[in-house]
Amino acid sequence: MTSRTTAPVRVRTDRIGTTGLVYLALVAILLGGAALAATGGHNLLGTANVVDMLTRSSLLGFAAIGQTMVILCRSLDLSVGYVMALCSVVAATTMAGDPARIGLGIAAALAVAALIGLVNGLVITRLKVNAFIATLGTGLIIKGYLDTQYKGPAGEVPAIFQAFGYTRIGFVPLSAAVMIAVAVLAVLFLRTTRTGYHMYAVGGDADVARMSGIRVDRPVIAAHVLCSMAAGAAGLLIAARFGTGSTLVYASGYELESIAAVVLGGTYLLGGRGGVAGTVAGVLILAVLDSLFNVLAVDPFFKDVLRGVIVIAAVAIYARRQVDRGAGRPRFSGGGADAGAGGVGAAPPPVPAGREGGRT
Amino acid sequence: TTDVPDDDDAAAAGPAPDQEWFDPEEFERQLAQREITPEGPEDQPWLQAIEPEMVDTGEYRLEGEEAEAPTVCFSNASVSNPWRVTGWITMQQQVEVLQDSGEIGEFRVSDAADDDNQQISDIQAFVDAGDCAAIIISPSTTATLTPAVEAACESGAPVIVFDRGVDTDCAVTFIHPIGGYAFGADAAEFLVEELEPGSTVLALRILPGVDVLEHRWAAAQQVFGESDLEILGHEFTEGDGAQIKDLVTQYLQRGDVDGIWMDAGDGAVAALEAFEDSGRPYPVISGEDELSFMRKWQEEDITAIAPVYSNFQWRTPVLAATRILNGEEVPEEWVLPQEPVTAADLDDYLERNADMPSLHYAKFGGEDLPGFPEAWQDR
Amino acid sequence: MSAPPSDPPLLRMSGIGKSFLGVDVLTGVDLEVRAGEVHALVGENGAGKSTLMKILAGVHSADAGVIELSGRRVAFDHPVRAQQAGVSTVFQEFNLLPERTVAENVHLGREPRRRGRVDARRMADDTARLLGDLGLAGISPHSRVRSLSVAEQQIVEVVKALSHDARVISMDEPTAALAGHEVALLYRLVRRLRDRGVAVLYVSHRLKEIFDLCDRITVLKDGRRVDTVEAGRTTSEELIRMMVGRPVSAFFPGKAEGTEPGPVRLEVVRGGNDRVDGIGLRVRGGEVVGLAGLQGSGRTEIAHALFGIDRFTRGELRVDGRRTRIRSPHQAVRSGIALVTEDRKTQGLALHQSVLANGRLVLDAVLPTRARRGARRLPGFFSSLELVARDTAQEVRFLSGGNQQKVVLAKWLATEPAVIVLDEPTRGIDVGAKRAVYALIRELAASGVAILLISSELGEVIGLADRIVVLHDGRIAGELPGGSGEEDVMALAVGHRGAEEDAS
Amino acid sequence: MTRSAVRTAPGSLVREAAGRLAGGGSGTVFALLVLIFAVVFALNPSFAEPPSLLAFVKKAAPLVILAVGQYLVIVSGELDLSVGSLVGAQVVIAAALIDGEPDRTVPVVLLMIAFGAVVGLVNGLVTTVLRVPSIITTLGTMLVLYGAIRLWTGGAPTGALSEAFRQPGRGGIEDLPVIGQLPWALLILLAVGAAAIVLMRLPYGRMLVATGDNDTAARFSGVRVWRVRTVAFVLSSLLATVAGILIGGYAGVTAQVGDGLEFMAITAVVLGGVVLGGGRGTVVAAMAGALTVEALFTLFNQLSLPSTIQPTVQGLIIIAAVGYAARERTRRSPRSAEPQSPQPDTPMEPSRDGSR
Ligand SMILES: Nc1ncnc2c1ncn2[C@@H]1O[C@H](COP(=O)(O)OP(=O)(O)OP(=O)(O)O)[C@@H](O)[C@H]1O
Ligand SMILES: Nc1ncnc2c1ncn2[C@@H]1O[C@H](COP(=O)(O)OP(=O)(O)OP(=O)(O)O)[C@@H](O)[C@H]1O
Ligand SMILES: O[C@@H]1[C@@H](O)[C@H](O)OC[C@H]1O
Ligand SMILES: [Mg+2]
Ligand SMILES: [Mg+2]
Repeated sequence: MTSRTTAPVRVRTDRIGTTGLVYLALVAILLGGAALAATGGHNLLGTANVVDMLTRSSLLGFAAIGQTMVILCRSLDLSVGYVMALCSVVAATTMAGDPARIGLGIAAALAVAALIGLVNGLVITRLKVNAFIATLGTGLIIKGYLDTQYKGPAGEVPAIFQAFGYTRIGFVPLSAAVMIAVAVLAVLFLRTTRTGYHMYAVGGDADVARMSGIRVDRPVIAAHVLCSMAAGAAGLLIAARFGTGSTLVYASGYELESIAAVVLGGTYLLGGRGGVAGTVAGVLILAVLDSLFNVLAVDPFFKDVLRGVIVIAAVAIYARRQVDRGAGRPRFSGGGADAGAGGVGAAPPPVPAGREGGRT
Repeated sequence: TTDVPDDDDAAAAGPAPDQEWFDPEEFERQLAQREITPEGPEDQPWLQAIEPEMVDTGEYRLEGEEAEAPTVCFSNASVSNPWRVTGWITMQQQVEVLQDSGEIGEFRVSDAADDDNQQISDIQAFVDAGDCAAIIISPSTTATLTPAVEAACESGAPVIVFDRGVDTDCAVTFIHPIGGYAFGADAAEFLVEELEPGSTVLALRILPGVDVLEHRWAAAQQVFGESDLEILGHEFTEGDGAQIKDLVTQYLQRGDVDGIWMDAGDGAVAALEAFEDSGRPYPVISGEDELSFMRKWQEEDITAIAPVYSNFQWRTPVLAATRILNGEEVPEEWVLPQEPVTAADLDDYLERNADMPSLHYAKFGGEDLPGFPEAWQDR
Repeated sequence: MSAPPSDPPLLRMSGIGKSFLGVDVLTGVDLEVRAGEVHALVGENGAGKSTLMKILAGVHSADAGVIELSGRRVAFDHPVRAQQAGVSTVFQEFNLLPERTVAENVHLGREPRRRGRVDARRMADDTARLLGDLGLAGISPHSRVRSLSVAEQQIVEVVKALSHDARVISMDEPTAALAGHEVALLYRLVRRLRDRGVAVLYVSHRLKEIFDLCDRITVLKDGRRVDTVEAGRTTSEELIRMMVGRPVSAFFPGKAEGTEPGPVRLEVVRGGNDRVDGIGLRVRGGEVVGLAGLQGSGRTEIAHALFGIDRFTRGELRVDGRRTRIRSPHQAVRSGIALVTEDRKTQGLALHQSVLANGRLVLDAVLPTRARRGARRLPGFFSSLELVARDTAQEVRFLSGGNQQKVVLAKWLATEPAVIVLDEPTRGIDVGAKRAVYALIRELAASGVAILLISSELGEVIGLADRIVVLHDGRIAGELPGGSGEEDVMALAVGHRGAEEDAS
Repeated sequence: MTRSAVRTAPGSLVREAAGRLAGGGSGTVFALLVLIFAVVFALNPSFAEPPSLLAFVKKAAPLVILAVGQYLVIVSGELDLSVGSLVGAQVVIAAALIDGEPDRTVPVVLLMIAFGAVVGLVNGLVTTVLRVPSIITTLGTMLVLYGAIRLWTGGAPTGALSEAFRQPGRGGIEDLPVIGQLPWALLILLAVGAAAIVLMRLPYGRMLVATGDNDTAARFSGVRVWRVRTVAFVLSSLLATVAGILIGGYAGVTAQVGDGLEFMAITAVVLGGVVLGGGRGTVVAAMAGALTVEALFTLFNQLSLPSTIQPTVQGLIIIAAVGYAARERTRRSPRSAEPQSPQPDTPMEPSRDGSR
C-alpha cells in the first residue's frame, strides 16, 4: 500500500542518511495511511487525528528520547516504565492538589528520577552489572516499592497542571510541544556538549574513549540520569493526564516500546551511531500507525502483530543498508560473466612518493 | 532500600494501606443491596436496577435524520481476561440486534489494551471526531480516567460508564453490579459459615491497586476480622495458574489450609489441584461463576461458592445508549443485581452452559441473543 | 641534525620494573631518548616493549624506577596525564572511532569549547592545520574515519598524538598494518617530527625500518635491557643475536632436497569480482607461491575469494583439478583449502575458548565425523610448533601473540588441507616465532601441500616463495622467480614495468 | 634447547572439570543456591523431605528448561525475548485445539512442536540472514505471538486441556516408597539437562560457544554461523514448547501463562554467570541459575515475605549477585587501561623457556 509512494525515492535512498530515510518513511506512511483511510471515508490528516497522533507520541516520545541517549552509549534501560509510574506518583502526592506545590512536585519527581538514573548508571559502570540486568533489577525494586506502598492511584494533580496533559496550542497539544522542545534540547546536547560527544565515543568504542582521556563512566552515568529524567517527565505527563499518580503504568511496556522506537528511528542498538532526531520520527511512525489502526478499527491484537512485523522489517532494512555500505567502493564492475569488461573505471593507483632514505 | 520520596508524603496521602480501599458507608450499602429486590423485568437481569433514581435524558434525544442509525462509540479498557472477553462477545451480540433494528448505526470501538494513557487518547479521539451520538466507556482504572471522562461529558454527547467507576458523576448513567464489597463479603461470609472456628484461610489475589479487586479484599478483611478464622496470608498471583498452584503447594507444605478465598475465580482450579496433588482434602473455597471452576466444583463435590460480578452488565450500556438517544429516562446509577451461584443452583447453571467453553462465565446473560450459542463457543 | 649526545635527554627512564601477578615483565630497564632522535625499541614477542611504552604512556604504573622529562620527575596515572605533559603514544591497535569524523577523533576527550559549547569549527580548523603542516592536506577533517584507508587512519592516529603538542611520541608497531608506499608516508612523518625536535620512541619487528629510520636502538630481552647501540654501528645479524641471544643462521630455510613440485592443486583462471580482476594463478603441490603487492592491491581479497568469504563472480576455480564454486568458508574447507587470516584476534581465534577448542574448531565445523580423530593429533601439532601454554585447557587470550598464531596454524594443519593460504602469517610475531613459521611452511610444502603466501614483508616473500605473483590495483602485474630483488617486486607493485626507475 | 610444549599440569584434570562445571563467573550461583536452600531447610525442615523437594522440582522444571534454551541462544551471542509469549501461545493453542478431547493430545503436541520449530526458525533466520539484532527480532516475535494468539482466541484462552496432556507437568510414577510420586517433570528435566550437557560437548556445542565468542573467527573456520545460531533459536523455541507443555500440565490454562518468563529465563542464565554477549558460561551454571531463581521465590514464601515486596528483594539480589560475580572476574586480573588487551586471570607462562 505504501510502496506506491516510496518507489520514486527508493533510487536515492543510499545517498541520504538513516535519519533521512526514517523521515521519508514517516512521510510515506503518513501519505499511504491517509490514502488508505480515505478509501474508508476517513481523514487521517484531519485535525482530530493529527492531534491524536501528536498526543499519542508525546508520552512515548519522552521515554524514547531518554532511551536514545542510553542506547547511544551502548547501554539499555529497562526501568523506564517503572520510573514513569513512580514519578507520576511522586509528583501527584507531592502536589496533593495544591497549585502552589506544582513546582515542588515537578522538582521532586525529576529529582527522584535523576537519583534512579544515577543508581542505574553507577550499578552499570561501577559494579559492572550488565545494563540489561541492572535496569531490570532496578525496575523490580521500584515495582516492589510501588506495589507495597501504594494500593492504587495516589495523590492529586491540581487542575492547572492537568493543563499540561490537555491544553493545545493551535492543534498542537502542549505535551507534544514540550516533547519536541525536549527533543531539540537533546539534539543540541548531543551535538554541542562534550558529554554529548563523549556519549557517541563511549558507545562507539569504550576503549578508544578511555585511552583518549574520557572518563568513560561519566557519559554513561549522565545518559542514565538523563534517560531516567526523561522518563520522569513522562511520569509528570501521566500525572497531568490522569489527574493522579498511577502505579500501574509500569505494566504498559514502555521500556520495550521505547527501545523499538529508538531502533525504528535508526539508532544503532550497539551504540555510537544515531540520534534523537531519528527517534522522534520513529515515535511518530508508531503514533501514525496507531492512529491509522484506530481509524480503520483494526483489532487491538492485530495491532500488536503489525507492530511486531513493522519493527522487524524496518530494522531489517537498516541492516541491509549497513551491509551494503560496508562493502566499500567497487573497483571493477562486478557480476558480469565477461572477464574482459572489468577494469574500465579503475581508479589511478596510489603511487608512492619514491622510497625515501636509503639503506644504512 | 530505594530512592523514594519521603515516606511521610505517601503516608500522609491516605489512611493506612489496608484501610485505604475501605469505605464503611459503601460497604454497608452494598451488603444491604444484596437483599433488595431489583426493579425491572425478572427474566432480563441486565435491565433490572436496584433502587434506581431515574434521570431525565430529554436533552439527548435525537430527532429526525439524526435519530436514524446513530453512531455509538465505545472505549474499552481491554479484553485481556476471560471475564471481559465473555462480556465483550455479549455486547457485540446485543449491538447486532440493535443495528438490525436500526437503533444503532455504526458501533465504533477502540480498545486500549489496559493502557490508561491509550484510553485517554481513545476517548479524546472520539470527542474530536465529533460524530459520536453516545460514548460508552469501560474505564481502565478509576482515578486516572476521570479527567478524560469529564472531557467526554463536556463534548455534549451522552456518556455511559460501566464496570469500573470514575470519580465523577458527569456521566448520564453509571452501570455496574452491586460491587466488589458484596462480592468479597459473599465469599468471606461463606467461608466463615462453613469452616470451624480456628480454621485457616489463605487469600489469593490477582494484583494490587485495581478498585474492584481491592474492594473485594477490603470487604473480606472486614468479615474475617469479626470471625474466628485464622488468615494465613494474602498473596498476589497475577492470575497465573502456575503461580497459584505453587503458592498453595508451599502453604500446604507448611501446614493445613482449610479454606481458600479468591478475589477472582479464574485461577480457582489451579488452587484446588494443589490440594489434589499434595494428597490433601479439598478446602472450602470461593471462586467465581467461571465454568472451569464450577465444573470442578460439581465433579468433586466441593464445598464452594461462586460469587458473581455480573457479566451480563455488558449488555446494559448499549441498551442504555439507545434509551438515552430516545430520550427515555435511565437510572442515574444503574445498579444491577449480583447474586452468587451456590450449591443449590450450581447444577442448573452448568446445564444451561453445558456446551460453553471452560473459561466462559455462567451468568453471561446472552441466551436470548440471536448468536447464541455459537458466538460464545467459537471464540 | 640529532642533538649532541651531551645534552640532557628529553626523556629518561631508569630502573623501570614491572610485574604482572608475580611474574617480572620488566626489570631495571633504563632508556634515554633525546630531543630530535628516533629511538628504536626492539625485542622478541613478550620482551616487554609494549609494557614499557604503556608505563611511559600512563596506562600501567611501574613497580619500580623513575621517569624524568627534561630532568623533572614525572609519573602518569592516566594516558591523558602523559599527553598533557607532552608524551603521546600511538598504540598498536587503532584508537579511532570509525563513526566519527577526523576532527572529532583528533580532539576526542579534549574538544575545544566556546561559551560552554563544543567549538566544531575550531576543531576542524585545527585539524586541517595539523594535517597541512604534515603535508597531508588530502585528508578532510570532516571525513568519517570509516571511509579512510588503513594508512590514512594510521596517519590520523599520529595527528591525534601530535595535536597534544607532544615532545615525546612513542609508536608501537605503527607499520604493522601498512605496506610499501604507506610505510614511506609514515617515514616522512616521523622524519618531520624528528626535525622539529620531537623525541620519537619507535617499536617495530621490521629490522629494515629500524635501520632506515632510527638513530639509536635499545634491545630488550626477557624484560631487561640488553644494550643501546647506534644504528649506524650495528648490523641486523648483530641485533638479532642480541634479541634472541643466539645467532640466527639460514633465516629462511631452503627447500628440502629433492622436492619437486607435484601436480597443480590450486588453479584460478581469469578470476574476478568487484575488487580484483583477471586473476590467473596455479599453485602446485610442494610449491610456495608468494603474493606481493601494496596495501589494498587485492591480496587479501584474493584470499577471501578463494576461501568463500567473498567470491569470484567471474572466472574459474579448480582444486586438485576439480572445478569448484566456493560460496562459503565451509565449502572452501571441504574442498581442501585452509586460510590463515591476517588478523588473528578478530578473524582467527575465539579468545575466551581453550587452546584445544580453538584447535579443533574447523574439524568440529566442517569434518565432524573426523573431529575426534583429528583432535587426537592436535597435541602433536602443538608440540611440533613449540606452542607454549599452561595446558590445552587454557584460554587462548592468555597466550602471547606468537603462541596465538601457532594455535591458528595448528587448527588448519589438523584439517590436512590440499591448499593453504597464509595471509600475513608473521604479522606482529617475533623472530623466533617467525622462524618456526618459516620452517613449518617449508615442511608443509615438502609434504605436498600447495601454499599461497601473502606478506607485506617483502623479504619474507622473496626468501620463501618459489614464485612471486605481484598484484597491482587488483590485477596481476607480473610474476617473478623466488629470490628476485626487492626493487623488481616493488616496481611491479607500484605499476612500473621493470626495475630501472626505482629510487634509492 | 627444545621448548617445552603443552604441559598438562598435575591436578589440571580436576581443575578442568571444576572449571567446566562452574565456568567463569558462575561460582557465585552455586554458592547462592546452596545458601538459599540452607536457609529454607533451616526455616522449614519439612521442606527437605522428598515430596516437598519433588514438588519444588515440578514447579521449577519449566524455568530450568527455558534457561537451557535461553543459554543456547545467549552463549551464541544472541537473546531470545519471545519464549514467554511462546509458552503462553503454546498452552493456548493446546487448549483450543485439544478442547478436552483426549485423542487429540498427541497430534496437537506434534503440531505444537512443529509450531515451536517454525517460531525458532523465523527468529533465527530473521536474526542471521536479515541481520536484525535478536533483541529486536524476538521482541517483534513476542508482539506478533501475543497479538496473533489473542486475535485467534478473541482475547482469552478457549477450550480445555486433556488429562493426558496434563500428565507430563502434573503426574508422575505413583506410589513409590519414600518419595511417593516421581514426577515426569523431573525425568523430563533430567533428560533435557543431560541432553544439553552432551550437546555442549559435541562439535555443535563447541561451535556454538565459539560463535558467541567471535563469530567472524568462527565463520572463517568453516562454521556456518547462521545455521548454528538458527539451530540455537530453534532449540530455544522447542524447549519453550516443552516448558509450555509442562506449565500447561502443571497448572492448566490461564490467560496469563508465560507472562514475563523471558525475563525470568534471562535472569536465570545471567545469574548463572553466563555473559550476555556470548562465548562464556556453562549450561550447568545456567540451570543452576534457574534453580536459584525458583529457590529464591520459595525462600520468600517461607519467610512469609509479603508478595508485593518480593520484586524488590529479587531485584536487589540479582544486582548484587551479578555485580559480585563481575567483581570476582575483574578482581583476579590486574587493573589495566590497555585497550582490547586480554585480561588474564591466571598467571601465564613466561613466553621464553630459558628464563625459568
Ligand atoms: N596485562 C597483563 N597482564 C599480565 N601479563 C601481561 C600483561 N601485559 C603484558 N603481559 C606480559 O608481559 C610480557 C611482556 O609483554 P609486552 O606486551 O610488553 O611484550 P612486547 O615486547 O610488546 O611483545 P610483542 O612484540 O609481542 O608485542 C609478556 O609475557 C606478556 O604476556
Ligand atoms: N575501500 C575498501 N572498503 C572496504 N573494504 C575494503 C576496501 N579496500 C579493501 N577492503 C577490504 O579490506 C581487506 C583487504 O583488502 P585488499 O585485499 O584490497 O588488500 P591487501 O592487498 O590484502 O592489503 P592488506 O592485506 O595489507 O590490507 C579485504 O577484506 C577487502 O575486502
Ligand atoms: O476486569 C475485571 C475482571 O478481571 C474481574 O474479574 O472482575 C472485574 C472486572 O473489572
Ligand atoms: Mg607489543
Ligand atoms: Mg591483506
